[in-house]
Formats: sequence, C-alpha cells, structure tokens
Amino acid sequence: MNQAIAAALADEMHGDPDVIMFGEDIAAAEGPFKTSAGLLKSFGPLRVRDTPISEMGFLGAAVGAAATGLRPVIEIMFIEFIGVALDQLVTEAAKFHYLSRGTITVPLTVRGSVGAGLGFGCQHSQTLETWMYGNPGLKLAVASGPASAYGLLRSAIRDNNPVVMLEPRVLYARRAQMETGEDAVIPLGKAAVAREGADVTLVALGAMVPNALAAAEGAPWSAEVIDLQTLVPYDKEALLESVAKTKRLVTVEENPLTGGWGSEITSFVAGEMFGELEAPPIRVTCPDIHVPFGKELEQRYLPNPGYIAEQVGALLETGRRPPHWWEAYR
Amino acid sequence: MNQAIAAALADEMHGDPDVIMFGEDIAAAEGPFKTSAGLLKSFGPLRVRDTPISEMGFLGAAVGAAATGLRPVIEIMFIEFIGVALDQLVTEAAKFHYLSRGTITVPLTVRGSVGAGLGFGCQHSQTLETWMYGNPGLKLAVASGPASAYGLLRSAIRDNNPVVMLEPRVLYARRAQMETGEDAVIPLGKAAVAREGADVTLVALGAMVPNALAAAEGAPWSAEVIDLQTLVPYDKEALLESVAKTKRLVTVEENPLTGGWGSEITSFVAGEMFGELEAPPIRVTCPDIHVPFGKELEQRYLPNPGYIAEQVGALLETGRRPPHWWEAYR
Amino acid sequence: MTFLEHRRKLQTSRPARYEAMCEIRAFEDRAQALFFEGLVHGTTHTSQGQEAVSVGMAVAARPTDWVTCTYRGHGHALALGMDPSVVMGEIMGKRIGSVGGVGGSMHLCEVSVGLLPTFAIVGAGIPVAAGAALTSQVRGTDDAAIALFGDGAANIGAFHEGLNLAAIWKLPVVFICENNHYGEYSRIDLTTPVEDIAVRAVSYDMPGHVVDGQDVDAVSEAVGAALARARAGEGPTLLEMKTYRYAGHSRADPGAYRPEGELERWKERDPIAIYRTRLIEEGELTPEEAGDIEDRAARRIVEAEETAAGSEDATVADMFRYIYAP
Amino acid sequence: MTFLEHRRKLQTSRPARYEAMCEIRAFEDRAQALFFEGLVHGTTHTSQGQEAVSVGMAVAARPTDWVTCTYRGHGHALALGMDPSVVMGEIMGKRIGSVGGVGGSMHLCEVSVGLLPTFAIVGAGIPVAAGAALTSQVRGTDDAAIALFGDGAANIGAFHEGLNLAAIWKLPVVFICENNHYGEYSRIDLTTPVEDIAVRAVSYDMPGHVVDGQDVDAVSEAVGAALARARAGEGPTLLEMKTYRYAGHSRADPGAYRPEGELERWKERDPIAIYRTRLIEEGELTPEEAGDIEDRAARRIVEAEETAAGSEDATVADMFRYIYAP
Ligand SMILES: Cc1ncc(C[n+]2csc(CCOP(=O)(O)OP(=O)(O)O)c2C)c(N)n1
Ligand SMILES: Cc1ncc(C[n+]2csc(CCOP(=O)(O)OP(=O)(O)O)c2C)c(N)n1
Ligand SMILES: [Mg+2]
Ligand SMILES: [Mg+2]
Repeated sequence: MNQAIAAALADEMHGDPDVIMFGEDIAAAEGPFKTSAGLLKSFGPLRVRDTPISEMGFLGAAVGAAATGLRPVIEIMFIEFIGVALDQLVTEAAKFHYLSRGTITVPLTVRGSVGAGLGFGCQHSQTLETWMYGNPGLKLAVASGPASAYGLLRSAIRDNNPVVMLEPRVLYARRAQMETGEDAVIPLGKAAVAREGADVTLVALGAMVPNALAAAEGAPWSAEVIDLQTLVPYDKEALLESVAKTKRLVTVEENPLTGGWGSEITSFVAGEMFGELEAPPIRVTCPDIHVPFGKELEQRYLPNPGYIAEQVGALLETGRRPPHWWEAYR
Repeated sequence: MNQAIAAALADEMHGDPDVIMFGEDIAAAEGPFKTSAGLLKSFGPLRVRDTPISEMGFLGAAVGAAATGLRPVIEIMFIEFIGVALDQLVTEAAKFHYLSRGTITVPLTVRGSVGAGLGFGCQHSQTLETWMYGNPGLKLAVASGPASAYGLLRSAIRDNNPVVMLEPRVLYARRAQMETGEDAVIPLGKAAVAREGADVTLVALGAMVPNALAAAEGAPWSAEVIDLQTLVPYDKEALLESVAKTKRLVTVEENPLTGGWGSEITSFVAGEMFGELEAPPIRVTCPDIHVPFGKELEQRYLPNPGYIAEQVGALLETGRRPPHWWEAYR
Repeated sequence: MTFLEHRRKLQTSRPARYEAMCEIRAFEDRAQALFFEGLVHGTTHTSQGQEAVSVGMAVAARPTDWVTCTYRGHGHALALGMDPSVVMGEIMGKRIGSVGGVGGSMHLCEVSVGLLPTFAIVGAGIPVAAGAALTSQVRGTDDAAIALFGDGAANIGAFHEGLNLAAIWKLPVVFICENNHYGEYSRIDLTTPVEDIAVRAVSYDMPGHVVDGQDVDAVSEAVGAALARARAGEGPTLLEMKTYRYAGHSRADPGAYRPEGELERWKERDPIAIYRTRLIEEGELTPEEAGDIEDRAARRIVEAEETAAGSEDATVADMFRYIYAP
Repeated sequence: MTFLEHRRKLQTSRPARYEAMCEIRAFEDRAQALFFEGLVHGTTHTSQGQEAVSVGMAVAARPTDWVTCTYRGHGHALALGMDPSVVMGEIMGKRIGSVGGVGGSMHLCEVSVGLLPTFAIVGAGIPVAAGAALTSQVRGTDDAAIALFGDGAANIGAFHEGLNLAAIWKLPVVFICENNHYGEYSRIDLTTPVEDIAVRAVSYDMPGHVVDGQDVDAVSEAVGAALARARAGEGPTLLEMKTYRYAGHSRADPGAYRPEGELERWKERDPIAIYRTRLIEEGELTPEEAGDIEDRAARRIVEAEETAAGSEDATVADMFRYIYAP
C-alpha cells in the first residue's frame, strides 16, 4: 500500500504543479513508511520538503499555502501527533471557507498513519477518527488497502476542502495488483460494497475491512461487507440500501467502544429503520482501554476475524447483542 | 453559576493544601468569567497563578504537578483552546496511570467554558465533548447550573484521574439558592433525574438540561429529564432504568448532529433494549454547521425548548424520527 | 475610492496616512460605543492607540501580499482598504458584512485586499502567514506575507514553530508583534521573561528589531525594509512594535488593572497627535486641513454605520452556506 | 545493589560512573540485537554514544528529583538506577517490565528512582518537568526536576512554552537538550537555523550553556551547577549536550543518511573510551580493573536478559489494569 500512496502522490503532482508535499523525513528519507519514495527525485526540493518537528507549524503553513493557491499534502507521521496541532486543522482550516464567505478554499490533504498491530505502544497505535469526525468543514477518508489508498488519496488531493486521509500502518506492506490512473480514482463520500450478502451488513473502515471480509468468508451466514471509505461525509444511501436488504447491521471498528464512529452509524440506522430491523445494530470494537504493547495482547485488543464472526453469529442466532469479549475482564 | 464555581474551588482549596490553580487571567483578574473571585486573595500567589498564553505549556505543567503530588485545577478559557494542547491531556495525562503500572495518578482537573449563545462566533462557541469522550483514562463532566457546577467540580478535584469539567458559558450568570458543603458534592459517573416522567426519556447535558426541562414543562406528554452530569463514564444503569419505564429516548445535545455524544447514548440504548422501544431513539442537536454569529441565528442554531418539544411531540405522535428543522435548508 | 486607489494614496501621501489613522480611531470609538450601548451582540476588541501600526503596515505592503492578523483586526482591515461599512456590517451581523454577518467582530476577511480570515485563536495566524509566503516561494513570485500578532502571542508554541519554519525555509514573511504591553488583563512582564520580544529572533537566526509603534513613518519604513528583504529571498524578519491599547482588552474590560498614569503617559505619545504635529511642522498640512481630514474621517464612519445599520440581517439560510467548498 | 546505593556510588566513585556507562552500552547493544534478530516486537531507540549524558545527569541528580525523558530512555533509566532486567522485561513485554510489559521500549517508568513515564511524543516531557518542579516550589522543598529531550524537540511548541513558563515562574528545573545532531533521518542543520540550541535560552532570559556531552565529568558538573541554581530558587537553566548516536534513529533505520566519516569521527570521541583513558591516566583505574568492570557490566546485562526472558509474559488481564485510578 505504501507504493500505491507514492504513486497517487506522484500522479497528482504530475498533473498539477500546485500540489506540493511536506512533513517530517518525507523528502530525503522518502518517509518513515516509504510512502513518498521517488518524489523528491521527481519533483525537487521546492515541492517536496522535510520539516522541523513542529506539527502545529507545518500544518499551519499548509493551511496558509492552501488558502493562497497551492494544494499541499502533509504527512502526520503517527496520527497521535495531531494532538499538538488540532487547532490548525479543525478550528482554522475547516472554518476558513465559511469565514471567508466562500472566497477562500483550503484544498489541503492531511495524511496520517493509524492503528495498532505493529507493537508501537499506546501513544503510537490509535486511529483517532473521533477527534476529527464531529467537525463540520472537514472530510475524512480511510484507506483499506492499496487500491483504496490510491483512489481516495487522489480524490482527497483534488478536493477543495481540508481532507484527512488515514492510512492503517499494518497495511503499508500489503501488496496487490491494481489499476492506477483516472479510472482508479475513488470519489469521496461513497462507500464500496466489498462483498455482497443477504443476512447481515458489516460496515468497516481501514484495517477492519480485510478483517470483516475474512470473517465473512466461509461463514454459515451471508454477510454484505461495506467499506465505508469516507467517514465524513458518510454514505447514508449505501448504508440504508444494504440494511434494507439484510435487516441487520454490525459495525466493525478499530477504536475503543465508547464514542467511536460505530455509534454514529448504528444510531443513524437505528433512527431511520426503526421497526424494520431484525436484530439490534451492534458495534464490534476494541475495549475501552489503551492499546497494549506485546504481539499477542495487541492482537487480542483488535477485533480479529474470529471474534467478528463470533459476534455476528451470535447476533444472528439470538437476535440480541452478544456480550463483548472483555466483559469477563471487568 | 460562576459564584458556585468559585465557592467549590475555595472549599477544595481550604480542605486540601495540594489543590492549586492556574490559567490565563485567573488570579489577579479573578478569571474572565469571574469564576475565581477571591481565590488569589484567600490562597496567595503560590497557589493561584496567572499563566502566559500557552495552553500546551501550562496544561503540561499541570500534568507534571499532578503526577508528583499536587491537585492542580487549570482553566482553559474557551474549550477550543485545547486544540493547541490536546496532546497533554489525552496522550499524556490520560495514559500516565497505565504507563506507570498504577504507581502514578494524575489528579488533574481541566475546567473549560463551552457553548454558544453569547455571540462569540464560531471559534469560541463550541462544546467539543467529542474531542475528549472517546479516550480511556479521562473523565468528563458537564455543569448544568450552579448546584451541579459546585457538586461536580468538587468531585472532579478529588478524583484521582484527569477530569475535564465543562461549564456552559451562558449559565455563568445564572443565580440560584443552593447548598454548599459536603452534602452538595455530586459523585462522578451518576446521572440525575431532573424531572420524573412516564412517556419519554430526555437525556441532556450542560446548557441543554434547562432547555429540556423547559420543553417538558406544560407539554401534553410526560417527559423524564435526565441530566447526564458525567459523560465519561456515563451512567448506563440510570439510562436503562428510565427508558425501561418510558420506552422512548431522546437525547438533547449542543453539538452538530454527526459524531456527537448523542450517538453513543442512542446507540447504546438501541443495542441493549432492542424490541422494547416504542419509537426510534432520536437525537435533537444542532445542524452540521459552524456556530453562527448573530443573536437570532445563534438561537436558531441551538436546540431551544420549542424545537425540543416539537421533536418529542412528533416522535410520540408518529413513532418515527421527525425531520430535523434544517432539512429544509440543505 | 477603490482599495487600490486607497493603497496607492497611502503609499504616496502622508496626509492620506493621517486620514487613515483618524478613520480607524473614529471607527473603533464607535464600535466600542455600540457595544457599550448594547446595540451589538457578542464581544469586540478595539485598537485605539495602535493605529500607526495598521497604517504603517498597509503603506509598506503591496496589495498582492497576504496578511494575517487577530480578533483585534478592525484597524488592519480598514488600513488595507476594506470598506468601513463592511467591517461595521460584520460586527452587526449584516449580510453586507465582510463574512456575510455570520462571523462577528473577530472574523473579518477580504481576499481582494490580501486579508486572510482573521484569527480568534492566539498565535494561529503566524504559521498560516508562513504558508502564504510559501505559496510565493513555490510559484516564484515576489509577493510576501505579513503576520500581525500581540505580545501575548509570543509565548505560544505556534509563534516558535512558525518563526522556525519560516527561517529554515527562508520564507518571504514579516512577523510583526504589536507589543501593546498586555495580553488580556496581564501585563507582559507577568508572562514574559524578556523585555523585548524582538530578542527572540536570535533563536531563529533572523533579524529582530524594536520599532516605535506610535510613529507611522517608522513603522512603514521598518516594514518596508523587512518586506524588501523578504522579496529578495533573504528570509523572514521579526519586528516588534512598541505600542499601547487605550481601551480594555474587549467589550467587557474597563482596563482597571493598569497602573495609574500609564494610559495617560501613553496618550502623550498618541500616534495620531504625533503625526498631526509632524505634518503641520513639516508643512504638509495646515491645521485647517487636518481638521477637515478629521471631519471627513468621522463622517465616513457615521455613514458607514448608517449603511450597515440600514442593511439586511444575515439570514438562517446564510448559516448553511460555505460549510464545504464545491 | 539498591538504587540508592547505586546513586551514592555514582556520586562518590568515578569508576562507578565508568561501570554505569559500560552497562548502558552493553544493554543498548543487546537491545538492538534482539530487534535485529526479530526476537522482540515493535520498535526501539537506542543511545549508544550518549552514555555520558545519562550517567553525568544521574551523578548530579538527587534520588528525590524528578526526571522526564523520551522514547530514547533506556540509558537514563539505567543510570538512574533501574534494574536492567526491568528495562529489558518491558522491551520484551514481560510482567516484570517497568510498566508490566504493556508499554514497550518507549514507555519506562520508575517512581522510586524519580523517572516519570517516558514520552513517545516529541517535546511533551518538557512542560511536564516544569510541572514537577512546580510541586517542589509549592511545597517549599528543594527538590528539582530535569527534562531530557533531543535537538529535534527544540523546534516544537512545547519546548518554547515549557521554557517560558519555567522562566517566568522561576521553577527549579534543568532543561537538558541532548543534541545528537539528528532528529530521525534529518540532520539538525536542515531543520534548525541555529548552530547551538543553547542560544535559545536568551528568549527566556535564562542561562544557556553548551556542554561536551561526551565527557561524563563535564556533564555532571554542568548539571550539578544548574541544579544548585534551581534549588537556590534562581530558576531554570538550559544545557545543551553535544553528542552523537551511533545507531540509527530506531530499529528500522541503518543511518544511511549520515555523511561518510561522521560516525567514525564521533567514535574517536567515544564517551566510554575517553573516560577509560582519563581514569587510567589519573590513576583511578588500572587497565585490568577497567577490564573487570567491562566484564562485570556485560555479565550483568546477560543475566538481566536471562531473567527477563525467563519471566512471565504480560497477560490479557494486565491490559485492563490501571486505566482509571481508584
Ligand atoms: C490559544 C488561545 N488562548 C487564549 C485565548 C484567549 N485570548 C484572546 S486574546 C488574548 C490576549 C492576547 O494578547 P496579545 O497577544 O498581547 O494580543 P492583544 O489582545 O494585546 O492584541 C487571550 C489570552 C485565545 N484566543 N487563544
Ligand atoms: C510530536 C511528535 N512529532 C513527531 C514524532 C516522531 N518522532 C519520534 S522521534 C523523532 C525525532 C526526534 O529527534 P530528537 O528530538 O533530536 O531526539 P532523538 O531521537 O535524536 O533522541 C520524531 C520526529 C513524535 N514522536 N512526536
Ligand atoms: Mg497585547
Ligand atoms: Mg536528536
């Protein structure tokens, strides 16, 4: 997936001289995850830059550059680091269009690596969509593999709004044959049906998409798996259409349970389709704890395919919310 | 309510020499909202301090002071300013207990003023619970008036965890006869039944509690109004108990619809009480826009009692989610 | 007068600078009065006493340069050439307001005069100005950017990060600290261990200068030199303007925390009075002409208020516009 | 040896300092090898070449002082007196690990030796150390705090805000910048417009000194003087230790970006070799004694690894502990 990202960046930079890129160690070193391989060489140091360690400073600079005509793409190496810079994204960038009566646009893309699974510990393993998804003026997309990373990133760069593009770190090493070019661009705001099915709709984002698909494979029930792709704005039509067919909704999310985006999706569907559902909409998530270090613990922390399948199976069987695995540990 | 807050601070500072307080203009000027009136005089400049404009710096210092034995209370003048300092709260303070194997506690209270209604514009009028409520290790309480501000703040200061205490700015000028002292302390994690009722449960926080109560007064239906008081951890038992009785749930929230805490509450109840509800759980919120300036616009933006009553009435009548008022404007 | 004519006049005519300062003073006095009379909702931050900074900056800047400033932005907006009725309209929540009336006093913006949305978060405009300068650098133009911020802002992280980034990338940006000696209710010496903010330039290997912020000519000269340096590719400069605000921090503040006599001492160095005397002494104005200018400026603000007050309020539908760009 | 004995020995015995540096080197070499061999999950940041800073700091600090440092913290933790098996255990995810094995290499903590949870966010420990110093100030003790951070961290807002706050409140804290000349893959001159971070002390009216970070005696002396100043109520100091890391930034980094010969030149100033020569020259050690010390240190690390490796893994139940304090 890191190669797909570098390809998307290169393709947009070729197509539009206003696209520039900066972040920590993204130029000479080509990014800690090699997501900008070749870019400095191809586009030179005016357009591809290393920054000091100062997320507030360079995110702010990106806001200023975007407001005055460029299309900056910046990298927040681990999404936690936006905790020192959120102001620039949410309180400034997301409000500039409004606060300029529409005369200014902020075509800014903020890429951030997210998620657990590589043993980076609790300050480098979260997804944190929840810091950003309740803020009007921002868009937010999440890659679930090489093709979606490529397609969504190109749309994010072209979009005239600040777009946060989250990239699950465990997927960087994923390789796949894929198309590039115009046809591979994925519009923001549209979900993808990753797998069709009849009995239950699984809605996932990012690294949980492959897990949801794995859970669905070979299960005794038939699951439709929706890759939400864009969380803000999310594709309400696609959700309602799928659940109208399956009558059951399960969100699969890499976040602590409380306050995660799954609550929005389930709340929305529960509100719209009251009386039409055959089971409660449920959320399969991580427990309300910090991301642990240690290979096994981290894998236990994450919703793995086995656990997802168990939860879905139990839901279908009982028509009630199955207990979370961690209830035993409380 | 500002006097109640100053009283709570004074009472805790009297009771415990480790309680100290700092923030911008809180000492000599007694706080921009006069929430620290008299404290510098009573407790002196060692314990009550003005800070430079540097939220990251002084929130970080509070984390360090809390970790080493004091009980700092700091003030974030408008909660938006935590956008430059979230790291210290969420990535450091909330994880210190865990990252010290329980040997360190962070008895830190972060007070922040929140909300619309006073014409401060879109960068000074949000509530932003959503930045903080999905993060394990933190607690979060919201005052709904003088008594709850007093009672919750005292508990927040005594709690051994970092607690965010949000204070709706429109309520600062609210005056009420109230008790102080030990009996007036309100435990964190417990909701209050602000009004008993039979037909529907309204769940509100902060400035929406008075609005929900006003909506319930004189309505043709009987609403139970729950003041959640603490959002993290929220009082699941109280919610389930009330909804078990009323069979209908409406959250009343000062936030944009998408991603607000109402989604968590409605999702939780929809999951637990599937099949027992007589109407879809709905969320009465602000639209997904920035807080506008202008008296009338701001009042239109907020869920006012009339609109709340309308939504509840329509829900009871039709058993379906009523349209949001803003659907006409989209 | 178009804003371009206004800017050209500022550059070529010292009486025009005098007039611009008088206009700002009249505007701010009236804005403050509107709040005191309760005619306007919300809060405001006025800049009486700091007019020379606004006007001197606008003299030196090109119309194609970008400017970021703060909630205390009326003066800068007017100096750059924004119509006073548009600023007043915003304060009053009118559709003719610079942001259509949905922003309020802290939120002005006018792309044509180079003013980016003003910042209600302390320090936030500093890195954003660096970013505007980056656009010039990438595109190879010789436009520059200017960030205006207060003494209090010099203690926040965005100041440090913004100046450091601008220095290492040699961005064409001028950082102007308006040191009015207070951040809200706190005198600078309670929050800042150095007397001169300008010394902080050392941390970024950047030139730093203290400038008399009450002298519009000194301001325009210093800003002009720094802009020339920026346009020549020599990088950023930090300028500290020593100045003073006569009013309290915002609507709610009477400024009671100020030591006795301080305000009066500063008023002896009033930027408008200083300039009036100078222009008369140097034969560029007669006292009568000066009086005419003052009257004209005052009248323009009265008219601007009438225009704004008589215009349409922002509507509910306006709240929903411009959340997302197409 | 209890940690108190260890600290007392460091203070009184120069051979003990030598031994402490040897121990850190052996530990870091082994930690790195474990990752290369794939025996450990995740990432690690080792500090070979920077041992004199860790040990010199620990010589000067009192056991009751508080210390904050970063993800590159093994050396500091060991110098302060943490048991190597506890550090190794944390890296390996073992219950005996300093955080019970749920934190990993970046997250050490040991209250008894004064080490607050180490910080994986650049700069975050700087204001936190100021806060620890505030506790001493409020309680009227003469304990102090020490913040250790890198050259790259000197560009982040928390640095600026932390130093400013400490200066204005005259907090008893010593800021130690370990300038190892790189922030990840970027040489300091690509990100920082000044040669010496120490000059930034000027911005806070604080003493700032450059120190030879390869000389453990120079480090302990400079830190000792700054701590004495802090305890006397004279406020904070910024110390810049010029040093170098021999390994790459983290597990994944071979350090290929370094100019040819740079590593070799720095190795000629190896802190352990320098000190060995000095102690022998000054008659405090014979070569045989030095060899014994090296063997002992190496052995202790082998044993620590065995102890850690043979101990219990952190369990699923451990993940749920200590989320909230009672
Ligand atoms: C990050 C942040 N913290 C605090 C505030 C509240 N605040 C608004 S203005 C102000 C004082 C700013 O002082 P200074 O920078 O000197 O500018 P001045 O108001 O004097 O022009 C403060 C503390 C804010 N808007 N943003
Ligand atoms: C706020 C933040 N931004 C970026 C990072 C990623 N990061 C980790 S270490 C590092 C380099 C730090 O360099 P320096 O401060 O010199 O310390 P050193 O690693 O050399 O000891 C970076 C950029 C981070 N952890 N936190
Ligand atoms: Mg000021
Ligand atoms: Mg370094």
